Amino acid sequence: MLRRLFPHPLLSALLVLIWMLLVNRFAWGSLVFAVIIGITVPLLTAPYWPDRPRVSGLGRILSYIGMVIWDIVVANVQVARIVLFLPNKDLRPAFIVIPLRLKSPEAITVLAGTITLTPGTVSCDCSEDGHALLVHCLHAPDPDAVRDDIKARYEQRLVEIFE
Amino acid sequence: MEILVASAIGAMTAAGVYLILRIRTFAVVLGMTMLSYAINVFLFSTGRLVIGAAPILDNYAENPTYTDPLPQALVLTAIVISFGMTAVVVMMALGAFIEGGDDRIDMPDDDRIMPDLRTVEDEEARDSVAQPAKSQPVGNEVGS
Amino acid sequence: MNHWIIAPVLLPALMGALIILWMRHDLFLQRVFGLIATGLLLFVSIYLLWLASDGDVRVYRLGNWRAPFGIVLMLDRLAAIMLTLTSILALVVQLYAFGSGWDRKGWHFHALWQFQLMGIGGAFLTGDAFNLFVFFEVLLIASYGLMIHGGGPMRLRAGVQYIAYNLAGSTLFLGALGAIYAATGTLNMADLALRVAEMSPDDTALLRTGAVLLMLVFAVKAAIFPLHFWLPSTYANAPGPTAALFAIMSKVGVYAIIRFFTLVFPQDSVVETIATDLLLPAALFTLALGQIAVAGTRSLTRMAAYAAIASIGTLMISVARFSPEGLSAGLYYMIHSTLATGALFLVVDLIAARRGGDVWLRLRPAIKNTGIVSALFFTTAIAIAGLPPLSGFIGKLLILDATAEDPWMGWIWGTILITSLFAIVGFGRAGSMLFWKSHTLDPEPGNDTDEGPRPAPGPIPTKLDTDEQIQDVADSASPGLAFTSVFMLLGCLAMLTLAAGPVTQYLSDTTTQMLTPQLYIESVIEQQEGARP
Amino acid sequence: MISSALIFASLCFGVGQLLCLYRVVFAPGVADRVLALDTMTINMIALITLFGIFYDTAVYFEATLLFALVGFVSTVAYAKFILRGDIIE
Amino acid sequence: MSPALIALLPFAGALLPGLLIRSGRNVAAFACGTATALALIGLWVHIPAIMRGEVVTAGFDWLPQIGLNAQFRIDGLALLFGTLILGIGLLIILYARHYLSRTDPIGKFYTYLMLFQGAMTGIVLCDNILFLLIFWELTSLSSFLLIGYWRHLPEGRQGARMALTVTGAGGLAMIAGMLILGQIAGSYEISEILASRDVIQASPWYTTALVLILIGAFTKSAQFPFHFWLPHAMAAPTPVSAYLHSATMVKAGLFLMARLWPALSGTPEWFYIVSITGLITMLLGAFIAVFKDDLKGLLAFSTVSHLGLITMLLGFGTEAAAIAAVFHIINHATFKAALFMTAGIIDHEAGTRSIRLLGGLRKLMPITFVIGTIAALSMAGIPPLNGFLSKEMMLYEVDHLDAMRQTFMVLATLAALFSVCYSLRFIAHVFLGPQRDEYPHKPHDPGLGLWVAPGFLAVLVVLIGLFPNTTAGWLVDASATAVTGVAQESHIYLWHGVNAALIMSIIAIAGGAVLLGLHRPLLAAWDAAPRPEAKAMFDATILNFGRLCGWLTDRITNGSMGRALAALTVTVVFCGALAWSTGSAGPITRPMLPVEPVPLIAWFMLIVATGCMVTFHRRRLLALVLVGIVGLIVSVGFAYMSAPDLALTQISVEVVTIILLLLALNFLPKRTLFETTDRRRGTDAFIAALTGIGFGTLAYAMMRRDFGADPISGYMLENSYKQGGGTNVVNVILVDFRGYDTFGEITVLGIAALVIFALTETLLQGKSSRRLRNWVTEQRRAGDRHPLMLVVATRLVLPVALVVGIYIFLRGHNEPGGGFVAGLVVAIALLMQYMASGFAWTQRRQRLPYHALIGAGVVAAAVTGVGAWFNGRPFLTSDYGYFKLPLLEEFELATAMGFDLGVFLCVLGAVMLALNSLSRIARHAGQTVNVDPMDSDPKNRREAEV
Amino acid sequence: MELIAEILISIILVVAGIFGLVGSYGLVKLPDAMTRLHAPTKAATLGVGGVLIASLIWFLVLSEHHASWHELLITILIFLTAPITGLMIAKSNLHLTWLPEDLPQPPNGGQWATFDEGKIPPALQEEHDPESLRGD
Repeated sequence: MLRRLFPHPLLSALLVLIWMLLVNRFAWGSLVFAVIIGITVPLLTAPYWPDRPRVSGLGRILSYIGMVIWDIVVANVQVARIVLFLPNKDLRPAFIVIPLRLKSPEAITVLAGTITLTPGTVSCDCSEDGHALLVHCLHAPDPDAVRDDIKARYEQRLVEIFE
Repeated sequence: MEILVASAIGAMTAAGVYLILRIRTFAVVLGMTMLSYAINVFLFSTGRLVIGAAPILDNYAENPTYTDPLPQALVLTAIVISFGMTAVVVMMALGAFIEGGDDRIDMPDDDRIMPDLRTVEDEEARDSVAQPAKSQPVGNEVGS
Repeated sequence: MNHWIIAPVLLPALMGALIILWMRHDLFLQRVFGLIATGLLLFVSIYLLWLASDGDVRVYRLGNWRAPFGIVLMLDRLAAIMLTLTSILALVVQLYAFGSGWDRKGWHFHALWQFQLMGIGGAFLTGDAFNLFVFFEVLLIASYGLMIHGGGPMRLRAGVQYIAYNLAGSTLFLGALGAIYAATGTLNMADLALRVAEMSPDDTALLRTGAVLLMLVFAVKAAIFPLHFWLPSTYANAPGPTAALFAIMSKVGVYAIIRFFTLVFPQDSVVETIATDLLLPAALFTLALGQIAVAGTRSLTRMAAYAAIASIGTLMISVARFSPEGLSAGLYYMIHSTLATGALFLVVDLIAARRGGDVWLRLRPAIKNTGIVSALFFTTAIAIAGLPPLSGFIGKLLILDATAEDPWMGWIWGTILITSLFAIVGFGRAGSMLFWKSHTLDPEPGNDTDEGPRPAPGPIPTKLDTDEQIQDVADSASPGLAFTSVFMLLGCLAMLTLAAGPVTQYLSDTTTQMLTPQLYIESVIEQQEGARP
Repeated sequence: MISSALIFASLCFGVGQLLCLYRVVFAPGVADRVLALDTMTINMIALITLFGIFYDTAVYFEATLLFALVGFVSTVAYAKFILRGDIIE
Repeated sequence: MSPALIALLPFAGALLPGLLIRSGRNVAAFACGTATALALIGLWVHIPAIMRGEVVTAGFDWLPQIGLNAQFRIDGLALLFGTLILGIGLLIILYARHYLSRTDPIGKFYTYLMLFQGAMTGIVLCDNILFLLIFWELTSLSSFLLIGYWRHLPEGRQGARMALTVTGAGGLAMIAGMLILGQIAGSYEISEILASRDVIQASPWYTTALVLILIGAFTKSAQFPFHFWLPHAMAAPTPVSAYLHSATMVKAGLFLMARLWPALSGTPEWFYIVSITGLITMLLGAFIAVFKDDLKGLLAFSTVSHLGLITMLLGFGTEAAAIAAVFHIINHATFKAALFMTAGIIDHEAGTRSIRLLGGLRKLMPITFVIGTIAALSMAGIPPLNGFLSKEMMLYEVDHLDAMRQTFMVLATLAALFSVCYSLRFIAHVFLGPQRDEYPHKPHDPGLGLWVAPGFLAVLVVLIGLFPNTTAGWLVDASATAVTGVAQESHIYLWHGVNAALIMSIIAIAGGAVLLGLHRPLLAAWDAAPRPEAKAMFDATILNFGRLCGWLTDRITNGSMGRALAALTVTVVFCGALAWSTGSAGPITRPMLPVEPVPLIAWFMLIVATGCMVTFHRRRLLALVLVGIVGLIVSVGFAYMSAPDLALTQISVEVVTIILLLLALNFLPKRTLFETTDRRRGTDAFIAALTGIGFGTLAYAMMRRDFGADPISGYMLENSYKQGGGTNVVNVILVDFRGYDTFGEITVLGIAALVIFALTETLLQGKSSRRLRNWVTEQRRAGDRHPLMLVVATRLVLPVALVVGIYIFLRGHNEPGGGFVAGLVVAIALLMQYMASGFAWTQRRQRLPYHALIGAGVVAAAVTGVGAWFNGRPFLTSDYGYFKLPLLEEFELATAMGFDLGVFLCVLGAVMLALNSLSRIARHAGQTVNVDPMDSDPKNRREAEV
Repeated sequence: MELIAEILISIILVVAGIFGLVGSYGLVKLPDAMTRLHAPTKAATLGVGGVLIASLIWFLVLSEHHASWHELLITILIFLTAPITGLMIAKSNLHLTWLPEDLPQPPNGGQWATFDEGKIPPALQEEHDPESLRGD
């Protein structure tokens, strides 16, 4: 019953948050309405999200988000330096392949998204069976290091969160 | 600022007019889109240009000024209508292309000039000759 | 406030919406309810005609807002006449659509039909310039759908042209409205009239430009030379009933010209006689062009289309001076030409359907029902060419009489009379080819049904839910109903002829009303009891 | 101080827009153009937000929200068109 | 009987054959005959009154505004013509019953004939020239039908069209003439026109009116140079020829000249135009008749000649000449109708009308011979028959002319000579001479039904000849009185004594006989001589006219859209410039806003993007991207210039448009070829530049000036919150002040979707469906259709966007947004889902009935509006209030929200239905349908299908 | 407090502006399509993010209006969508200009999804059923 009412509890929470942000001012009435929306909208869209990813550990999620934000800021500076000061001829772009331990599409997407958001790397494609990611690096003198870094820094954490 | 808006209107109009004078439907559709941009901006500018005075009544500000809201409402209506029209013309252009085999916009001569046939039999004969040509894939334009 | 005034808009709108909401799969229900709606529309229009006959201008304030601020509807004699004309034509042509089976050849015919009526009704009733634009668009977009009903390469191509041209026209409409709003700061027609009259003579350029652009927009809808290019292919390729209904559509343009240049921009305003100066020569060209083409074209449907152009030309010649006699003659001719053009398109469709869709004036075996069809063709041709005894002749007499004092009288009379001969030649040739010469060939079996090959006979499905069935039902036309509807139109023409006296009297009263803008200003702006402050 | 920063930032984004335009007009492939268009949309969001701060008004919030949403959808549509031709299949 | 009824009877009779033809041919004929006879009796009832010099009038006002009244009058002239029309009509009905074969549809014939009869009766009885015009044109139309009655004969068709064209043209000229005449006289009533002779003849418009009216009369009466149609009209069945082309229709022109004689005649213009035309016609007709081998051709040209004679007499303008004219009308009708019927009998029985094949019928067809001979002798003017009498009178009048006497005498005698010659030839070469062996049929006298009518006429010929004053004198007097307007009493005698007229007559008879003797060599000379063939010339003229018209039309309207739009653009620019330049632009009243750098950049981008768009429009995808840029800048521009609502709408519409165009572009060619010439591009660029400059200037001029009067929007700003209950004024305008506009607007959108759907349905059937199925994409396609990450992201974006949509919808009344934008946002979100997981998969999971959404939207908006009725308010009157529910905060409920809901539903339904339809086309052309939301699921777990 | 906010906002704005510019500059400067992809999807993202944060602080602290968290929402949205646009454009690039041979292969065999041309598994195929998808 509860499962049917809340097909995606996290999504519901997110929507409540979004509604409160949209309304832009706290009132109990708004919260009630937000909860109504948080229940109905996921119900309406549930057919499009048939399976329910298993997610555990709110703390881990938050720490992951914080880490990614920090990485973004740091890497932005790096990329800015590359763009501004590195001559094109010294640029060493490379494709790297990241074999995946992750199975759930949601997890893979989060990983790919993280890779893209952190500067210097863009996830370009997924293998047809979904067991590997193709990532392009803007400047990667040592591609293997980048791969290991991603696997250790992000995939590991995601595995913990999602499985 | 006015000169910028006016010249932009002029430029979009000119581009639109040039494009609607082309002979392929796609260019004409693009031209129509440009023209409707131009006209929307024009209609909008009939309220004269005011910056930073959106017509949302503001309870906080003292002595607020607002721009003329009416042209905005008119433009909104116009945008919606021209969207509907564009949708139909795009669809119809596509339909004409699929049915007719090319996306010219001019009417073919057959529309005005009587085919040189006397009887029904001739016409049927013509149809059967033309049959193979008609079953060609649509992607290949006729006559281009 | 009399709520019936808005019925001509609401009734078809609701019925159109209900048809797509509940009856979109059931053709029978669509027909029944479509017919009921159009019939009711006719009743309402006649009631409004009666209501308007006392000479008052009735105003309907939408949203109960004060006049220049909200949108108003204005019911005067002119609007009532146009509404009645529309509903008569629509009802009859709708019957034809049933009878000829056209409404089964594609989807949503009836819904579009109702929306089309909604657009036309709205355009006739509105007292607001921008609202006129909106309803122009409603009627145009519905007409696009009706125009391409049934499909086919040529029709679609013509449809693309039609839309493209009218899109350009709509763009222009917005431009004109923008210029007018920028000059006057209002959109309500009566208020516009008031403000135009008070306009400073030092700052007229913008307003004049707006007025002329507006006239051009309406000239596009009315297909006046050199803005007529869209019409021939469109009307010639449109399905018969659609083309017949379009007879009123081009009149919407004429109506709008009359409305604006009598109420808002009369000849003594700052806009002066610029409309006349441009319109009259254009109208003469239009007439000449139409009739020359009637004599020259070899396609039956194009002939009808050009006849429609010619009738617009005649009409505009009469209207262009905005004189009382000219306007009232023009209105008479407008009623006549609407019905006659409608009938002509229906007859042409009857003939084309019986010739296997062949519209060319070339030798074909004799058609089915040749006697009755030829009689209908002959009568319609008489009507459209303006020969006695039908109303076209009276209309022309009225126009000639009205322009007798005109400085351009020689040109006007010469063009009207000489080009009438062109029409006689053209229609004579067509009739002779279609009905006389055709008898030199043996009738051919299997050529007597509707367009396209005849499918196997079977029960007539009224449900339209799979792709295949639309094809099947296209066969089961009932020609009796089709003939009846053409007869009804011709009957209307006959009645118009017989009742020429009273009709002309009503029309000249109408003209008097139209040429008294104070009446409108007073009704719309000054008498505002009950409206929001 | 803030207003100088605002002007600086808007100039930055404005110049950025010009660079994007350059990329749209002179690009080797259509994917580059789509990328530039997407960047333009993002920059526009920044510009509108800056404008909102400048005039101290919140009325542009919905517009920026929609720009973000719509920019995404249109970019995906272009990309799908390039990839498959048919964007809804 | 009322004159109106008399005119109406034949029309009523026209209905009968159609109703009665199933009962048999005799019944139909009898019915028509009865109607005619009744009308004739009704006419004759008035004889005593007319003889007393009264004029019987009746009628009613039809169109008093311009003086078109259904007035009838019976005077002597009307009586004469009415008698001719109805009397001979009666005979013709009888004759035709026996003449037409079983295969001819006789009902149709009688209908036409009665129509014609009614029209003719109308002409002669009516008392209003406008009313007369109606009947006048009706005779042209009904004669068109009669001449073309045998539709299998090409001559019939061509003759009918020729007759219609010529008489129709004349009729049109006459309309103008009559209107001018009426304008001069101040009335269209004949009686008043006849009374205002002096005014008319003094008017500067007199000559114009005269010429125009005469053109009408001459064409109808086959006067030179319009005479050529009459012989070709002889392709009609003989009863028609006998009726129309001898007795009635061709006399309509004469009637008209006689009718208007008091008002128009007596001037030099009248004399020269009418009498000389008559003279030429008389001479020419007679001359050609001599050489005609076709019996009916001979008679036709003789008719032309006699009509010329009468015209000439009327042209003389003297009262005596008028009497002679009237008398000859009677005589000609009797003998010519008899002759036509005779010719018809010969044709019917012998199977040919060619004189060369005939001869020697005297023995075989004695009755016919007698009738024919009497009539022909009368035509030749041999005493004591009636033809002689009127011809003598004519020659006498010629002798007494004031001007051009000699010319007229010589030529009239010559014409009489030819007339004698062809009349004698009719007798000699048909009936006399040796009997032949090879007639096409076996000639013998016909039954009573055929010969009784001509026989009756032949008796009349003799009787009038012998006792002119008793038999016809009274009628001549009465009608001459009517024509001249002065009481006339004529005395017609066979013997006037020896005078110039008699001598001329003798010369003519003798000369005619001699000429007949010389006929064979003359005929050879005629055949050898080159001569203009009127029919060929006419046909060539008409053909070339048609071609010219066709060519001209084709030149002007050649189906080119470019031309059409160029014409539109140029007209707009020209007229706009004209209007602007003839007005005066006031001084600039608004200061220019400062140009900030960022807007300048945006402007620059817009200009560049627009320019590139024109340059690169052939690369269609690129052009789309550029359109996207223009749209982006336009919407940001709106935002910058205080229009957040516009920015919202513009950008969301923009993306839907782009998606739409992309869907279409999938099928269209991806590039446009160079197809136009440099010159065309140059011209187009010039037009475009002109338009752009013009429009831009207009915009600039407009923006630098203030409103001429306070704009009405001030009221809206003031009352938006107070009375509309919303702080977003634009939204309040949309849903309240101008909610009716919005109602129309959402209908437009809904209709657009319906049209698109209907078109799709059509395209998915028949030929185009097959084409689609065979469609091969030009494009190289990537492998994955539904990338995993896109699908997952969409799962999150969709609910978020829905929430945003709800927010925008609810806040619209007070903040930017509203039902429209909300609808678009939700539609875009759904579209995203379609793009991510594909059409089929998505469609299966959410079967939103888009049609119903549209319908429901329109209904919801309308019902919200109608709700105000129950409050006693007009449509769309809004109401609002603040409500407090437990737990929820206070919220506002405005009826405008119901309206906005309608907008929302309609927009959502419309956009989805439109895009859906478009993508169905693609699906139709495609191969597969996906079952899974994404191409490959890394968990390799495939859910069971619904 | 207000001064601190003002300084903070100014700094953030300047930084964001620089990043925004660098992102767009990268779009022009970088040599090929794949590398160009990096610049805007990141720098512009942070640029806009910065502006949004600045705006957030402005409305929270300095504005005459009440506090507004709207910008946070937009930031979320942009961060949610940016990777997907990047991915889709990258795929387009691969599709248009790269051959599978030039790329490293996936470890478990098979092919990258973009190049998996025409290999739609038979199990996914299905017959047309036109009437079920009409959309009415």
